[in-house]
Amino acid sequence: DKMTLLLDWYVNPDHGPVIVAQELGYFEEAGLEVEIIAPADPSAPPKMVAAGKADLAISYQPQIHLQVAEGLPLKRVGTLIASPLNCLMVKDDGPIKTVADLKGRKVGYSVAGVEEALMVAILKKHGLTMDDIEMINVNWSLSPSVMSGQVDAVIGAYRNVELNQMEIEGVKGRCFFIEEEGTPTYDELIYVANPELMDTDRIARFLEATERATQYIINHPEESFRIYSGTAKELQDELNERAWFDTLPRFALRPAALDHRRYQRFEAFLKDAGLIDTIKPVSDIAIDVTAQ
Amino acid sequence: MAETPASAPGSALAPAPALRLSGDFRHAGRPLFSGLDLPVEAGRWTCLLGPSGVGKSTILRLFADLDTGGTFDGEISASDGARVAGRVAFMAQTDLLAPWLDVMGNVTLGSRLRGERVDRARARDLIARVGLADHVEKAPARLSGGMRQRVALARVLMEDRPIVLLDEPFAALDARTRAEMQDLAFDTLKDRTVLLVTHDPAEAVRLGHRIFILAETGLSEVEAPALEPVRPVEARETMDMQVRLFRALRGEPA
Amino acid sequence: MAETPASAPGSALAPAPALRLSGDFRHAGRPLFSGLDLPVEAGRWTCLLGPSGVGKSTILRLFADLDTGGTFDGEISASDGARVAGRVAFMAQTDLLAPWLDVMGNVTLGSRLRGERVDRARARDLIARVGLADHVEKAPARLSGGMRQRVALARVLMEDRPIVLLDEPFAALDARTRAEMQDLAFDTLKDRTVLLVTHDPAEAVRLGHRIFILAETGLSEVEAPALEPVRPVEARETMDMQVRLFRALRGEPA
Amino acid sequence: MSAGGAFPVEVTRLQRLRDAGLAAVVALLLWQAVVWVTGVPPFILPGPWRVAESLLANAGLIAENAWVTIAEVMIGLLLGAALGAATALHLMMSPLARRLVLPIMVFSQAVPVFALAPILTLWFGYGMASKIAMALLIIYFPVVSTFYDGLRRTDPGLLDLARTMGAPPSRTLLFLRLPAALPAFGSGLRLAAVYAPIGAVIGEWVGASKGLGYLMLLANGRAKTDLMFASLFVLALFAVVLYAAVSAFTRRMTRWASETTDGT
Amino acid sequence: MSAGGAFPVEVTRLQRLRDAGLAAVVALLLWQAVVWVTGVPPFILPGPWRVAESLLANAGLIAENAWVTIAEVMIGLLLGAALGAATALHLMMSPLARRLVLPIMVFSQAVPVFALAPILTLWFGYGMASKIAMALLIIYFPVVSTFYDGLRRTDPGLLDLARTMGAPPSRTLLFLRLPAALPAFGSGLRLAAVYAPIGAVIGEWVGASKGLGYLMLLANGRAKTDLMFASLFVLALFAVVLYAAVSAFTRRMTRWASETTDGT
Ligand SMILES: Nc1ncnc2c1ncn2[C@@H]1O[C@H](COP(=O)(O)OP(=O)(O)OP(=O)(O)O)[C@@H](O)[C@H]1O
Ligand SMILES: Nc1ncnc2c1ncn2[C@@H]1O[C@H](COP(=O)(O)OP(=O)(O)OP(=O)(O)O)[C@@H](O)[C@H]1O
Ligand SMILES: [Mg+2]
Ligand SMILES: [Mg+2]
Repeated sequence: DKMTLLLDWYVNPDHGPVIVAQELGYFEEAGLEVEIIAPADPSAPPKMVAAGKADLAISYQPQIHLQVAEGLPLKRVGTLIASPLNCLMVKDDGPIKTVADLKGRKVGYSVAGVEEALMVAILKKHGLTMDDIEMINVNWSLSPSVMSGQVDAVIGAYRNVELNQMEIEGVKGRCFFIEEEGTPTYDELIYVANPELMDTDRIARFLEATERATQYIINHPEESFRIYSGTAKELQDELNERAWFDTLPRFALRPAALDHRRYQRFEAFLKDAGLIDTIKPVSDIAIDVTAQ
Repeated sequence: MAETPASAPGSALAPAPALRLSGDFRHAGRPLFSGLDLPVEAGRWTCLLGPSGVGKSTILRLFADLDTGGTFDGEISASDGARVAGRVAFMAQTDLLAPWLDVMGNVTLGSRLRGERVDRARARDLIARVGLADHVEKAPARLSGGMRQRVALARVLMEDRPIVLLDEPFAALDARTRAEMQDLAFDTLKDRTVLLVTHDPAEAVRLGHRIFILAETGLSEVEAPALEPVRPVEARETMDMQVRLFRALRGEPA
Repeated sequence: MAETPASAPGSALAPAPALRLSGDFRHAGRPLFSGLDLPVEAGRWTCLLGPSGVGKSTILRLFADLDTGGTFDGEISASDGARVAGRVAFMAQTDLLAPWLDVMGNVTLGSRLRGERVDRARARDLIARVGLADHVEKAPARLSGGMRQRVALARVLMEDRPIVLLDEPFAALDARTRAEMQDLAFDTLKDRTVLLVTHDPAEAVRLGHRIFILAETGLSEVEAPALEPVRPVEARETMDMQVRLFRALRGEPA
Repeated sequence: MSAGGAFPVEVTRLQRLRDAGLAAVVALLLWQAVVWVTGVPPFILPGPWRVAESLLANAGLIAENAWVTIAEVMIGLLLGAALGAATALHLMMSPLARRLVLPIMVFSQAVPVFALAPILTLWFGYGMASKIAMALLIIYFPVVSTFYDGLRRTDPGLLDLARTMGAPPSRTLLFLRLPAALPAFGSGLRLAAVYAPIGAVIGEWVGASKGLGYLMLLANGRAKTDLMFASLFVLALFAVVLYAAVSAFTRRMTRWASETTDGT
Repeated sequence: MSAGGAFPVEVTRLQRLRDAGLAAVVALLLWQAVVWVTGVPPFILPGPWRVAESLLANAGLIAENAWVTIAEVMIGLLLGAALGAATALHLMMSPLARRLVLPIMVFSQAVPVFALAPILTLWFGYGMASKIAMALLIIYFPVVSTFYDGLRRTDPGLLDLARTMGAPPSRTLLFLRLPAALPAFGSGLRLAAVYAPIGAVIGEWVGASKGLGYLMLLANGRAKTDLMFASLFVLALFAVVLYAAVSAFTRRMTRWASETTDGT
């Protein structure tokens, strides 16, 4: 059976299980022929899936809440990375030692979705409000804007990628892990599908294949990196290698499993932040395809 | 070079009508002429002289139904009742050659603009007769002023129209070439209704069946000699006429 | 209107030199003229006539050091040894008015191009003398052909240069206006070295201290009458001269 | 070209307004038709009706952000036009500039402004300056290119005249080439009017906390496609108005250059 | 304008090549100077030397991706020029089109292509078609706008002539307005040559797995600023070559329209 998967972005270590499943033939063994497409704009893939242009897309848990609230025919059907990767990143040798030091400083962010809400929660824990800082959308240049000192911190950087990137560039960075600083925890990367068009059986087989791949990766980290980086010459570099090993512990071991509490909690969090108007039942947002 | 006649068979052409323009003309409220009544005889040459800026070109443009930048209040009619515009060939005071076309291209522009078959043989013959046989493929920028004017002349002669409006068509030519071109035009435009604006009294005397002078004070006719045009310059009557015309142009009584 | 004289005080001007052009000229290898030797007398009017396309405008452009599209092999010299180009005023065969400037703007273009003070009073006087006092603020597009030529004439007369090159400056004017403009130019350009290209033998006879005919076969001079220009048209000598000139232009022996 | 005067102009203006209104209606119908015919889902392209609702609901928010963008665009347009014109004039003046600057300019133009975003923000910060710089950058080349083309196409006869008149190149440029090239400059300005808003929005995408571009990103991030298209609509509307204004201005500037159309 | 002939042309061509080389050297020096003077860190703007190293090290990778982009650009440029020219001609022909299409076109142009990206990919998919569409879209308006401006500026005298000759508007358009507007069309085409590569790259940013735009984003995401600038360099180089080719072509097309420069 043919399936189309839209990544959230260009191939990077976050996509390890998908790439490895493809390379090791796990999809084939599950009777699937998966076409993988990489876009540059992370907001496009869910829309394309909602529009029926692809079967699955990789997206983010915070986004699915907003998208469902706006009426997009989408549901989370699986999990790729089961913890936040997002972090509040500062220069290691900079003046920001704790979040409280941000008072009166600039914070950059990239996707203008939920970052502000996350910041509100983080600041609140440290006795600050949004009025104490200046938020700037720096879109395409998260780490450069910190490295060059144009902003004092950025939210939306990935702890597994941007930290390594900064170190390779010679400017060491440091992360405040947001789930430790006051935000609810959530799944960073999820698979979404259009509930009206999806074939749960195929998706279940797809998730099973990625589950096998994840196990392989955990068991054979070095070998799996060779498989992953062997797919394209541009993946064979220091950043990919370092990010790969930082990403390993983050992969969801049970991609199909659904934690209702996480989705309830985050839905409530967004409602409190004023980003959504009504609280929807989890079943409107996420499903366990194996349960059907 | 094919030796086809420069003038197409006259039978193919509808008989040329007489024309008349009567009325007032004003530029932004300021009258240029008023109560004008200019007759143009069928199948003959009518010459129009007059001081610079008096409105001669404006009259030609009115006949051709072109924009004049002013308002005309009056009537333009043909003796056969049909519209005048649409069957005129017009040669303006400037040569108006298309800079991207060579001599041949400019001379045959009319046929191409109408989507007709291009009669290259006839064009080549006309180009030869205006003395530009060696320049058929030259662009206008590489021609002298008089040569450009002759291209424009060949172009208007290519047009097979019953009514022909010529605005100082020989002004840029030396005396000898001018006489040759006058002969050529008179020959080619046989039986056409021709209205010729000119500054050269000798030209009017040589070519005009009828000769009018437009002045600020109005239109007046100077009687042409009994001789048929093209008139020899040396003839007594022509000489006499020229003196009379000069006087009239100076505003002295004829 | 201020009543300043149209010609600036002659004392301010360096004495006009005599000029000479001698040599060969070719277009892409094809000779236009060769072995030419044209003298232009100091402070007087030299007229150049000849058939269309023979190279008259080319000669003017050579004197003015303008691009001719061909190669000149010879010498252009002034009697005082200084360069000719740089002290000529040039009126081309087409009027070359800037469409975005009105009459006043076009006439005073030279001063502005040189960054000199604009003598508006003198310009206004010249404009009045070419008969365009009522049109000072009109754009060229709203002028008749002859009016445009008179603007170009006023413009060249505004230039205070010892050498003046005129390429058929009166061709678009009626007989009467033409005579007036000839008088004006002759008056204004007193003591200047003037080279006038013309197609009108009467004009040459009226204005030329010396008269040359350029033909495909070479340059020849037609002796001018003893009378000083501007010569009356009716004088015996003028009439005689005109006949001789006509003959010469037709290629008959003078 | 008719006789002119006060009355006909009035009619023309009215007519133009009517045409603009008609065009707007046709555009909306077309938009609605595309939505219906292609069945594109509203979260990818909402219909005009939904966008209008969102426009009304968020009028205050949009207006507030629109002002910022409009200010950026106007300043960028003025600076870009001035700088572009100056460059074109300089290219005409100096053979060296012509031989060196022109290829470098093409080279630099061919770099997508996005790629330069981090550099621009590094130099200009995240304030208004970087957006103005972006708007300026995006219109600079069209202005230079069209104006320079116009400057080179002056009637050679007029240039000959200037030569005989003893004009230095700088004054020939100022008094002949420049006015003769104004219609071409007008072409460039009209292009600039259309592109300057895009430049400002891209500038905002690179980093901003205000403006229509920022609002678009925000709406996109919050999956509010209606709001995004409402912002887009306001942006495009502003561009149309700017284009009309620049057109009127350039037409006034070059009234002597006849413009004609057929089949009226 | 000199006498012309085979020899002088040869010299000019040689001279042009030399100038281009000189310009390249100056550009590189300028670049290095900016890096030194502003002290911009290499992760924001690497110097030419580092970029050259990366260019050599990744020559195969870059070449492979460059071909894809070049193909997209060429097709987009051809289609865009053809479509733009056809539109401009149509605008001249039909008063209705003039009154309705022109404002709509301005309106649609003022929408940043990015915003339309999801729509384009929905309709054209993630293949080459959407990139070509993007390149086409970005050059369409400059071509239409400049060409249309040129078409409207035909010598009114020639139009009068055509009228008396009994030419229908369509033939006047074809035989007078069109050739007279070729220099303006050339201006538009040269702009298009500079912008088509940007269009293709933007198309690739929206979604692609090949091409210089893809490579750039990839390099950017991987903190390989050197590789990103190497890709950018190749893209800009291609644009310069394309511009030179289009310039030569348009100059040949409009040889009759005199171009002059001062101070040579
Ligand atoms: N740019 C050019 N390239 C090639 N040939 C040219 C160029 N300009 C003029 N010619 C040729 O040079 C010759 C002389 O031209 P010129 O303008 O000097 O003639 P002229 O004597 O002034 O004629 P007229 O009385 O018609 O104005 C003509 O045969 C013309 O074809
Ligand atoms: N578009 C226009 N707008 C306003 N006035 C104009 C326009 N065109 C011509 N005129 C005026 O109309 C008058 C007559 O012009 P016209 O061209 O008919 O003169 P003409 O008799 O042909 O003169 P010439 O012998 O000098 O060619 C002139 O005074 C001129 O200023
Ligand atoms: Mg006239
Ligand atoms: Mg001449």
